[in-house]
Amino acid sequence: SIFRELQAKIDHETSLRDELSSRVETIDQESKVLRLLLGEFEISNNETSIDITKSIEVIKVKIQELAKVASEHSYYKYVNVWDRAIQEVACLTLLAAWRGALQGHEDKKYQLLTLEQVGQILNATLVPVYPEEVKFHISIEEYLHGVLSISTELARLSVNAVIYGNKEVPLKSLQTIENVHSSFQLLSLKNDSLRRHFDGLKYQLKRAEDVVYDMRI
Amino acid sequence: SIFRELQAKIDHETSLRDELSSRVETIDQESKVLRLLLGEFEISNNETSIDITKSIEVIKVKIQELAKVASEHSYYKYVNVWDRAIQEVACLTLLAAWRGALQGHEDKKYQLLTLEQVGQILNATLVPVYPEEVKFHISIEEYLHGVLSISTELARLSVNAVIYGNKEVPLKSLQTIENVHSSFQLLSLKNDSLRRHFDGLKYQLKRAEDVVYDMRI
Amino acid sequence: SIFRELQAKIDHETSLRDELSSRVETIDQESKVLRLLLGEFEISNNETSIDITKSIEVIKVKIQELAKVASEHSYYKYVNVWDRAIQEVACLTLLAAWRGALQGHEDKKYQLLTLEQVGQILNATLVPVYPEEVKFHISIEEYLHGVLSISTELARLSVNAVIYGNKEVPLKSLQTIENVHSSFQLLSLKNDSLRRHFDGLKYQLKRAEDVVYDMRI
Amino acid sequence: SIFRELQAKIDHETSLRDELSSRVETIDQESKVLRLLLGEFEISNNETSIDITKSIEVIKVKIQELAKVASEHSYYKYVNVWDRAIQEVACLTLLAAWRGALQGHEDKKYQLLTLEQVGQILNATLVPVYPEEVKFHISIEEYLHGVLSISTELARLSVNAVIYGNKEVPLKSLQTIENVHSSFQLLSLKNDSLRRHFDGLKYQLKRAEDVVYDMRI
Amino acid sequence: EVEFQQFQRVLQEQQDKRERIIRISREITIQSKRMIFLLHQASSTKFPLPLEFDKTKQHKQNIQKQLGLLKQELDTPDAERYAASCSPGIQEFVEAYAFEYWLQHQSLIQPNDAKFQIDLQSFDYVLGVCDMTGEIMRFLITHGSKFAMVDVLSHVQFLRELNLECTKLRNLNRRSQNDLKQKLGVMDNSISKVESICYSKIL
Amino acid sequence: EVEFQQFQRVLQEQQDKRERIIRISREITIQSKRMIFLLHQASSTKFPLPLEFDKTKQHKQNIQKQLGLLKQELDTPDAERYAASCSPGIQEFVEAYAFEYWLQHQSLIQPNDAKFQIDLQSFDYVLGVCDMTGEIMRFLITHGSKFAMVDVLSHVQFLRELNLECTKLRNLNRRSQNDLKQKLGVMDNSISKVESICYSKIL
Repeated sequence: SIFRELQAKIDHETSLRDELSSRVETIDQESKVLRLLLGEFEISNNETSIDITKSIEVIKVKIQELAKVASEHSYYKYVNVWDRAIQEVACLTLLAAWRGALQGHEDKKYQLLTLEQVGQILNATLVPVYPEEVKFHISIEEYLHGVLSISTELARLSVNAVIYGNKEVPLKSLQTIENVHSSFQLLSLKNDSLRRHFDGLKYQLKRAEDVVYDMRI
Repeated sequence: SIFRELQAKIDHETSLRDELSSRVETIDQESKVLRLLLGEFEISNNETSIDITKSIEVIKVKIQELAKVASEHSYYKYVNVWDRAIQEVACLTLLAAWRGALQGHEDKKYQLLTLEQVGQILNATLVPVYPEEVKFHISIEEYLHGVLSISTELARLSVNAVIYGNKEVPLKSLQTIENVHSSFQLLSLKNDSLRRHFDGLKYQLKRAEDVVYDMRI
Repeated sequence: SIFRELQAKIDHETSLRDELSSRVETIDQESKVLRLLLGEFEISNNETSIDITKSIEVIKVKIQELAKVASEHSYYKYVNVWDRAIQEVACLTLLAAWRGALQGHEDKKYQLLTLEQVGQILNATLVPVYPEEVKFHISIEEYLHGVLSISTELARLSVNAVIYGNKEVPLKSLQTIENVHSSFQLLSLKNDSLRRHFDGLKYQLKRAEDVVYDMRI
Repeated sequence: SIFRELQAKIDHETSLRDELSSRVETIDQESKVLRLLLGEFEISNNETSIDITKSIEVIKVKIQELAKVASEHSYYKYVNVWDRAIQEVACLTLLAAWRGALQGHEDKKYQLLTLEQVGQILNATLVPVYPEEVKFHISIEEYLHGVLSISTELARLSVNAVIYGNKEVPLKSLQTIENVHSSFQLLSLKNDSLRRHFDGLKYQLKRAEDVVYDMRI
Repeated sequence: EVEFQQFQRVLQEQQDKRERIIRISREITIQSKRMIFLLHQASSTKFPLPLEFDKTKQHKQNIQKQLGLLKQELDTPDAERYAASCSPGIQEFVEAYAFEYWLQHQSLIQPNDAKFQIDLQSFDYVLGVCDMTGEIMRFLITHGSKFAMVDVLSHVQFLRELNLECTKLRNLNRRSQNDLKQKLGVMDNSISKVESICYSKIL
Repeated sequence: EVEFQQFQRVLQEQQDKRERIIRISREITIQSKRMIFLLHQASSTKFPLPLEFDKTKQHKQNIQKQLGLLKQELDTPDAERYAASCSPGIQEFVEAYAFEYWLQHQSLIQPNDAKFQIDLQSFDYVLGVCDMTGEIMRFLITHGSKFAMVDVLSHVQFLRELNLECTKLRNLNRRSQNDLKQKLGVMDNSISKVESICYSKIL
C-alpha cells in the first residue's frame, strides 16, 4: 500500500539521519575537549598549543568522515543535523587562530580567519566554501554564527586577561568585536537566528568597551 | 481494596512530607540566626565566633535528625522538601569558613571549602557526599547553589567591609567571585535552576568590582 | 574538579533522560494505534481482536525494555518521564479487557481489571505492582489515572454503541462509571493531578447517564 | 530579657496547641471510620447501625476529652485547631440521624437535627450550645457548615439510591436540601467561609432536582 | 571586508528567491481554497461528483501554472533549502485535489496519481490528505441527513482507516512528528463530530 | 425555622461588634500615623528628642480614648474572637510609641512600659516593634549625613540586634510565623539601606 511505501522511505531517511547524528556527536565531543584546551591556554600558553592543533586535526578528520556520508545525499535536507556542530567548530577554529594557538597560523594572532581560511584549515579539498555547490561545506551562515560566538568569548577573555595583568588582549578584543560589529552592519539580515544572534553583539561590545575603559583609569 | 491502599499511601506520604517539612523549617530558622551572626562577625570578630560554631553545631544535629528520617525513604521522591534548606546551609558554612569564623578551620579564611569539606563539617558519617547514593546527602547541585549564593553574600560583605575600614575583604571577595564565575563559564548547563542562579552571578561580579574600583579612587 | 564532576553528571542525566524519553515515545506511538484498534473493535468485533492482542504484546515488550533501563536508576528521579505513558497503557489494557477484546481474558468483559491483573498482562515478572519498591512498576496512581481515563472512553463508547444498535454497552458503561465514581468519592485526595482528573469524572458520568436516558425514550 | 519572656509564652501556647491538635487528630480518624460506615449503610442497612452508634459514642468521648483541655483556656484563641473537625462531626451526626441510622433517634429519619439536638447527642452536659458561653461548645458556624456539607452528601446519595431502585431517598433529599436553602436565605451572611460554602449549595440543589426529574420520566 | 560584501550578495539572492517561492506558495493556497469552496457547492446537489465535473478547471490551470513557476525556481542544486517555504501551498493543493477525488470516487487519491502532475514530497502528501478529512467532515455534517445511515457509517469508516494508517507511521523526524500529531488531533475531532451526527440521526 | 432566626440574631450581633472594633482599630491607626509624622518632623531639628516633648499629646489622648472604647467592647468572654480585627491598630500604636521612645532614649521600649497604658498581646508588640525599624531607617536616611559615622554605626547595631532577637523567636504558629517572616524581610532591607548610607558616607 501507499502507506507502506511511505514508511519505507521514512525509515530510510531516519536511519541516514541517525548515522549523521552519531557522527556529529563525536565532533561535539571533540569540540568540548578543544574548548577546555582553549580555556587552559590562558594560563600555560605554549604547552597546550600542540594539544589544540592536534584536537583541530581530530575534528578535521571527523568532519571529513561526516562529509563523505553527507555528500551522497541532498545537502540541504540534512543540514540541520550538523549545522550547530559546525558553527561551534568554526567558532573554536577562529578562537584558536585569534589567540595564536594554532600551529602554522601564529601570524593570525588577534585576527579573524576568513571563511575560506577556516575551510582550508578544516579540510582544504573536500569542503567547498560557497553555497551554490551542494556538497558538504561550511555555509556562510555557519561561519557567521561562529564569528558572533567568538565575540562572546573575546569579551569574557578580556575580563580574565585583566586579572592576569594582560592589557593587550582587552584592547585587541575590543578592536575585533568592533570590526565584527561594523562588518555585520553591511549585511541585510532577515528576522532569523542570525539576526537574533547579532542582536546580542552589542552587549559584548559594551562589555569589551567597559573593560578597556576601566583599565585606563 | 485498591482505594483503601491509595488512601493509606496518600495519608502516609502526606504525614511523612509534613514531618520532613517541619524538620526543614527548624533548620531554616537556625540558618537565619546563623546568617545574622555572620553579619555581626564583621563588627565584633572573635566574640561571635563561638556563637557561629555553636549555631553550625545545632544545624548539624538537626540535619542528622532529618537525614535519619529521610534515609528511610526514596531520596528523589522527597529531595525537593529540603534541597533549598541544604543549599542555604552549604552557603553559610562556606561563608563562615571564608570569613575565618569557623573554629578549627581558621586556615580556610578567604577560601571556599570543597564539597567534601562541607560534608565533613556538617556530619562526616551520616552525610555521604556523592550523588549516586540514594541516601540523604549533600548533592553537587546543592553545594554549587551554595557557592553561587555565597557570591551574593561576599558582594554585600565588600560594601560593609569598606564601612569598617577593611580593605582586604573587598579584594579577596572579588577574587573569589571571579574564580567562581570563570569556573561556571566552562560548564554547559541545562536550562535549570542552577543556570538561572548562575545568570545572576554577573551582577554580583559587577557589584564586587565596583567596590574595589571605588576603593581605588 | 567539582565542575567536571557536575558536567559529567549533567551529561549523564541528560543522555539517560533522552534515552528513556525516546523509549517512552515508541510506547506512546503504539498506544495510539491500540486506541484506534479498540475503536474499530466496535464495528468488526473479533477480527481486530488479534491485532489488539498483538498491539498489547508489542507494548509489553517495549515496557520491558524501558523497565530494564529504568530499573538501573532511581525510580522517583525519572518517573515523570514515563508516568503519563503508563497511565495511557493501563487505560487501554483496562478498556481492551472491558470490551472482551483481549484474547485469553474474554471473561473480563464489562469488568475492570485490578492493578494486579494489569501488571500480569503487561508483564508478570518484570513489573512489580506495589509502590514502595523503587524499581520500575505500575503505581497505584498510574493505575487509577487509567481507571479515570477509561471512564472517558466508556462515555464515548456509549454514544458509538447506540449508533451500531448495541444497547448493552451503554448500560454497562454507566454501571462501571458509577462504580468508579462512588469508589473515588470515599477518598480524601490531596489537591494533585488525581484529584483534578477525578473532578472531570462527573462530566463523564453525566454523559453516560444522558445516553442511557436518551435510549429509554 | 523581654524576648526570653516572649519565647516562654510562645512555647507554652505552642505546646498547648500541639496537645489540642493531637486530640483533634484522633477525632478525625474516628470520623473517617464513621464516614465509611455511613457509606456501607446504604447496602446493609440495620447491621451497620450498631457500629454507627458505637462510632458516634467514641467520638463523643473524644470530644469530651478535648473539651476538658480546651475549657481551661480561652475558647476563641484555639478554636481554629478544632473547628474543621467539629464541622465534620456535626455533618456526620446529622447524616446518621437523617438516614435513620442512629439508634434511639430513628424517628429523625429524613429530618435534620437542630443544633441543640446535635449538642445533646454529642454530649448533653459538657457542651453548651450558644456562643456567649466561652467554654468548649459547638458553634453556630460549625453547625451550619455541617448542614451545608450534609446537603452535598444527600445529593450524592440520591444518585446512588436511584441505582438501587430507591425512590424515597431522592425525594426526601430534595426536600431537605430545599429546606436548607430557604433557611439559609434568612441569614445575612458576610463574605466569609460560610458564604462561600453556601454558594455551592445551589449546585447540590440542582443535582437533587435533576435526579427527581429524571426519575419521574 | 571584501568577504562580507560577497556574503551580502549571496544572502540577498537567497532571500529574494525565498520570497518569490513564498509568493507562489500563497497563490497556490488561494486557488486551492477557492477550488474546495466550489467542490462543496457542487457536491451539495450532486454526490458522488461526476467524473466529468469541470467547474474547477480554471483554478486547476492556475495552480498548474504556479507549480510550473515553482519548478523553475527549484531547478537548482539547493532546492531542498526552500522546501519549508513551499510546503504550505503544496499541502493545500493536495487537500483540494484529494477532496475532489474523494467526492468522485469515495476513496483515497494516490501520491503518484496523474492528476497531481508533479512529484510530491511524500510528507506533504500525508499532511494534505489529513487536512482533507476536515473537508469530508464538513461535507458530512452539512449533508449527512440526506444519506442512509449505512452510507454515513462507511464514510466514517473511511476516515477511521485513514486515521489508523497515518497513526501507524513511525520514525518521523521530530518536526514531521509534531506536524502530524497536530493534524491527527484535528482528525480525531472530525471523526467524533461525524459520530455525533450518526448518534442524533439514530435518535 | 425558629432556630435559624435565633442564628440570624446572634450572627448579626457578632457582625456589628466586629465592625465597631474595626472602626476603632482604623481610628487608632490614623492617629498613630499622624503621631509618627510629627515625630519625624520634630526629630529633624532635635535629636535625641527631649523627654518633655509634648507635641504628640493630642494624638496620644485620642488613641487612649479609642483604647478605652476597645476595652469596653472586649469586656466579654468572647474577646479573643475579635483579636484579629483590632491587631492592625494595636501594632500601629506600638510602632508610634516605640518610635517616640527610641527617638528619646535610643533603646527599645518594653511591652510593660507604663506609657502603653494597656496590656499588650505579646505578638502585637513584636510586630509593632518590627515596623518601627522602618521608621528608624527613614530617619537615618534623611538625617544620616548630620551624624558622626560612629553614631550611625551604633544605630545600625541597634537594628541588627533587634533583628537577631526577633529571628531567634521559635515555635510560633504558622500565621504568626508568616507575619513575622514578612516583617523581618522588610527589616533586612531597611538595614541594607542604612548600610548603603554608611558606605556612601565613607567614600
